Amino acid sequence: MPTLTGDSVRLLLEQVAIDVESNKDFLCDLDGEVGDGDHGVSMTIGMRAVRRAMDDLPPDPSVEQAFQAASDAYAIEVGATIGPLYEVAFAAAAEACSGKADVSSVSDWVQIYQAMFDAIQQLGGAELGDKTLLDSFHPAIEKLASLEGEDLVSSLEQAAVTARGAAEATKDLKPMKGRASRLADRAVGHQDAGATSLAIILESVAAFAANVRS
Amino acid sequence: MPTLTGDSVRLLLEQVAIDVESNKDFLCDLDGEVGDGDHGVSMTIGMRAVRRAMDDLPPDPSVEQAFQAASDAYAIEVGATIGPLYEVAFAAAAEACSGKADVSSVSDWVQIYQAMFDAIQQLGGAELGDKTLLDSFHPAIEKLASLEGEDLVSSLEQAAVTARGAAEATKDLKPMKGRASRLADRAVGHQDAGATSLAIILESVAAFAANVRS
Amino acid sequence: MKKLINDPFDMVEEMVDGFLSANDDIVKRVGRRSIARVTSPIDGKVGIVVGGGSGHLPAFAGYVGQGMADGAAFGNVFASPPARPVVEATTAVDSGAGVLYLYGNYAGDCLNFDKAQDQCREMGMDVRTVVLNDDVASAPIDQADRRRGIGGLFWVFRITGAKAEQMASLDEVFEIATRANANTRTVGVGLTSCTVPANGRPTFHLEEDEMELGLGIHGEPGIKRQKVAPVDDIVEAMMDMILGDLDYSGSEVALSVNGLGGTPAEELYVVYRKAKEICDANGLRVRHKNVGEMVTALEMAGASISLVRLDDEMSALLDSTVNTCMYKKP
Amino acid sequence: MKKLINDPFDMVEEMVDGFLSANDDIVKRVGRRSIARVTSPIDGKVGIVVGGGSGHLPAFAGYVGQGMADGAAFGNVFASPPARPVVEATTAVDSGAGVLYLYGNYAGDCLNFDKAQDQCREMGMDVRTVVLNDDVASAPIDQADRRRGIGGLFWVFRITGAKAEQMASLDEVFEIATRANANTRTVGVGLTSCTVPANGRPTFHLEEDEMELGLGIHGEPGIKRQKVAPVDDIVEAMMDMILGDLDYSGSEVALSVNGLGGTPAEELYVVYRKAKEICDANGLRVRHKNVGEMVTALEMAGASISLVRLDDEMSALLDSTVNTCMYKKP
Ligand SMILES: Nc1ncnc2c1ncn2[C@@H]1O[C@H](COP(=O)(O)OP(=O)(O)O)[C@@H](O)[C@H]1O
Ligand SMILES: Nc1ncnc2c1ncn2[C@@H]1O[C@H](COP(=O)(O)OP(=O)(O)O)[C@@H](O)[C@H]1O
Ligand SMILES: [Mg+2]
Ligand SMILES: [Mg+2]
Ligand SMILES: [Mg+2]
Ligand SMILES: [Mg+2]
Repeated sequence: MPTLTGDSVRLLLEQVAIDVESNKDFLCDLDGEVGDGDHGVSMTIGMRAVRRAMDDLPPDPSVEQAFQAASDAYAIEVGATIGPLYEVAFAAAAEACSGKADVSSVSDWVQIYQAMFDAIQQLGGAELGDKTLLDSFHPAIEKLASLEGEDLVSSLEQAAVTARGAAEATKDLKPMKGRASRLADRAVGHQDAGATSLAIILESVAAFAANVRS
Repeated sequence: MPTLTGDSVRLLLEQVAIDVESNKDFLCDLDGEVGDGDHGVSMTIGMRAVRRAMDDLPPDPSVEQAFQAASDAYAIEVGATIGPLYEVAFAAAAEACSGKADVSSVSDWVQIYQAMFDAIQQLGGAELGDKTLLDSFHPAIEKLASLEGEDLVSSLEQAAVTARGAAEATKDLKPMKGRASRLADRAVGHQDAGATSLAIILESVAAFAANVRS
Repeated sequence: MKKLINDPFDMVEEMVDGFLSANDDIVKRVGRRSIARVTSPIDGKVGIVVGGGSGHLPAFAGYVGQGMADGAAFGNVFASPPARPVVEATTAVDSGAGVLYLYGNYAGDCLNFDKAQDQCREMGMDVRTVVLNDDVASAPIDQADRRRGIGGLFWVFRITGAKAEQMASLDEVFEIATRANANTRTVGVGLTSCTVPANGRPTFHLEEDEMELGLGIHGEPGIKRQKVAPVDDIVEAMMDMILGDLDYSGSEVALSVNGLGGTPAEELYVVYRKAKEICDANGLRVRHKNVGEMVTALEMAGASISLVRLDDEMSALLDSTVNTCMYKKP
Repeated sequence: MKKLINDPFDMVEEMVDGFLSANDDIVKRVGRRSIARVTSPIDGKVGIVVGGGSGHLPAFAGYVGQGMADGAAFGNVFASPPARPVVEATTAVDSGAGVLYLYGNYAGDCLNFDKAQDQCREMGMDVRTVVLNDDVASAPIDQADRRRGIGGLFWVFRITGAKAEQMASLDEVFEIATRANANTRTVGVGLTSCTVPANGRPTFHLEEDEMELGLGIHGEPGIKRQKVAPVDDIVEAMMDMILGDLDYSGSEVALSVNGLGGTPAEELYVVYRKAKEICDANGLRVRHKNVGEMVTALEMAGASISLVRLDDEMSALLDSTVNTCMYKKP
């Protein structure tokens, strides 16, 4: 069972940053089909700022500090829709970890993800089915919650697989929020960019955890 | 032997206009390689104006009137380098035909072409070898002059063939005048647009004369 | 992608540097991504703060100066600025008379400007907002609050800025912005995509004979893809949408033809010619006009037409002097 | 080719119609292809007539108005106007104080303007000409009379127009135009071709990774085709050519970055940033500046940099008010 201390979360977020940036062009292409083609760029700008923020953390940061620094990075550098959404999401993650020395159980991660989800939903006001990142996040959290008490690595992996499938399934949804909503029926058939980057992040978390164990 | 009255010259110029416009894109492409890509457009604008001018001629115009109307059309509509050059060329042709009821002998046409050539050279100041329309015109006139007294149709045809060959041979010349001159060596290998449209005009004259005979 | 840039991730930074350097007679820097008039805050004057993603110049920063805006916040390309630069600009322009935010209706801009507004109010500033939504094509009239803001922003900035320049109160400035926005309609058409520099590939693809009607200013697909047509037909379709959306009959109007970035001014004048003809035919008196680039989408080819139904006050305000970084009139 | 036009052979006509309609507060029609200020002829004022091919807006007609030109003649796209519209414009602006022609050095323009000058002189008007040749890349310095006129035209029009506005004599106006031209240098770079509407196909082809250094404003190939590079390197190469051609040391200068039509303003500011930095590093004091589209080549992507070595008189003239159709400054 990998124990993720604050310093591990720092490394984890650097890993996430690399995985997101590696998919910049793919995410832009998805956004370009129905949006304005910048989602990969916005996420890359945010994640580059996260990496700089991780560099600037004090030695042995707390889990809370690491997540809060990521929130601040998004707040300052990103803008767009996605900036405030991840800002509040990371801030909620920080709060959920307040006082915790490490995040090592499935229930720790359910708490983190759920806090992030709630913050995003509260700020953005989207409903499930609106073709947003909530649509890949929600089933992943449900999956993870169903695995409480089980092995962290395999649970995070199953949640990530669920997220990826759900992201792909956004193809069938008709968008109601954000830029793509203006396209209504024309957006059907296109996979949502934000749901996809969310799945990439969840996959990255799972892969990182897997590496810590070995 | 075809007798070209003023009214025939009116038709002849309409024929020339059609042949030039048919080659608009080809002439633009030639000009685009080393110039500004507009030669086919300028000649088409000029020749369309010539056709309108021919429509507006009084019944049974003189040869002089027909050529002068073409000169005026170029003067008013074309501009660019080529506008004033064809303006003075057609005006010189008109003057050369002053008082003539028809232009039917080889020597009539030598006179017309030579007057056009001289006017262009005087206004434009180019030398032979400068990669201009003079370089296809000059050998064609020499050829025609060498055929004085012979059959008009076959003589005009031979002059046109000479012009076409000479236009193609401008590929080897280094331009000294006009826009292309700025490119110096880069222009070598490209066929001059103005020399080519001149050859097209000479071919059109020959073809028209051939049709009148039959 | 060929652009006159260095690292695409440095482009906005370097653009802001160049913008400030080229316009230092009119604007000053107040943060990394925020500017204000050199004279800000102006005693007793309501401050107008505009902003949005980069890639739309002259919108938004280009309109800072006498007769339009007082401050602006720069976002990344096609991405709303975060709250911070908006707060910086607000702080820099607030003289105590209050500040009005004007920006186009996009989810990102609403989120970030609202957050800035909250923060500034907490600091004791009197801040209000009018969200602009002139784009007829982006939603039906009964869902006008979902419409986005495009080329007509220019007129609302201009009318509101002129009012604020007269030292009107925040209530008055808010009211005229609301009125100007309610009377402004725009329809756009796109012929080519644009390329977000840090993405590097065109946002979408149009065939050699296709255009997109109702296109926005971010390269988002429009409402209808169709074959290119003679511009007179295109303008007729655009004007039909505009005139069908608001009752302009018998009004004085302001008419603008906005280039999206890649379309030469020559073509914009051809568009203007037809749009003006249609106004004339409908008995609309064109009192104010503008042809050029007002709200662009990087290098996208295309144009938008905006029509404002004027009243006497708006019309008179448009006669005033304007001297911003990128729009000037003696 | 996708353009917002009707029949390409009608484009110039329709563009002129739209231009006149959109700018009827400043200019009036004096012939099918010629315009003058509504106030022309202005008593005692030397008239400035500019002109050239269409496709370069704001050049040339866009610069008619207070503080720049009095009249302009429109040619077909990329083709000098014939003599007639030049004569019409000359006649319309001549108040008896004489007229000065200003245009770029191209064979066609020289032929047609010279002919117009001859005709006007025969009619008794006092007409003189200064042919502009700021393009460093188009010929070596010892053959400067073969150099063409490009983006620097803007500054010469502006300085000369300001002088004429002060009711200077034809001799004085001629002298300052000559001086401004002699002190102006420009280098351009092109990233894409443009398409002459009535031709319908791009004038030339550049690969996805190629640019053309020293490109003119008609899509004529430049002096050197090379791989695209970071813009800072490109600007350095351009500034090297400019600074190597004229001794600017210690001078006050006017610096402009001109977009060729298809390049967004954001990129022009990135170019300006570096050009200004190089001026600073060389001890040149940038007193006047302009970033935007000044002399374009239809929708070509690219830019040019112009640098004017100013003296006190030129610098002061550039402070005056200007109110033309497409360039205004209070
Ligand atoms: N209200 C919302 N709630 C949750 N997610 C949203 C909301 N609006 C948009 N999104 C997500 O944001 C993504 C787009 O992000 P991005 O392209 O970075 O921002 P923008 O739309 O401002 O260009 C969408 O694919 C969607 O998943
Ligand atoms: N001085 C000159 N004398 C004769 N012909 C010339 C001269 N200058 C240019 N030309 C001819 O004109 C042609 C170009 O014409 P065109 O493209 O219509 O005008 P522009 O060069 O103004 O764009 C050249 O190909 C050349 O044959
Ligand atoms: Mg997006
Ligand atoms: Mg040519
Ligand atoms: Mg965006
Ligand atoms: Mg030409």
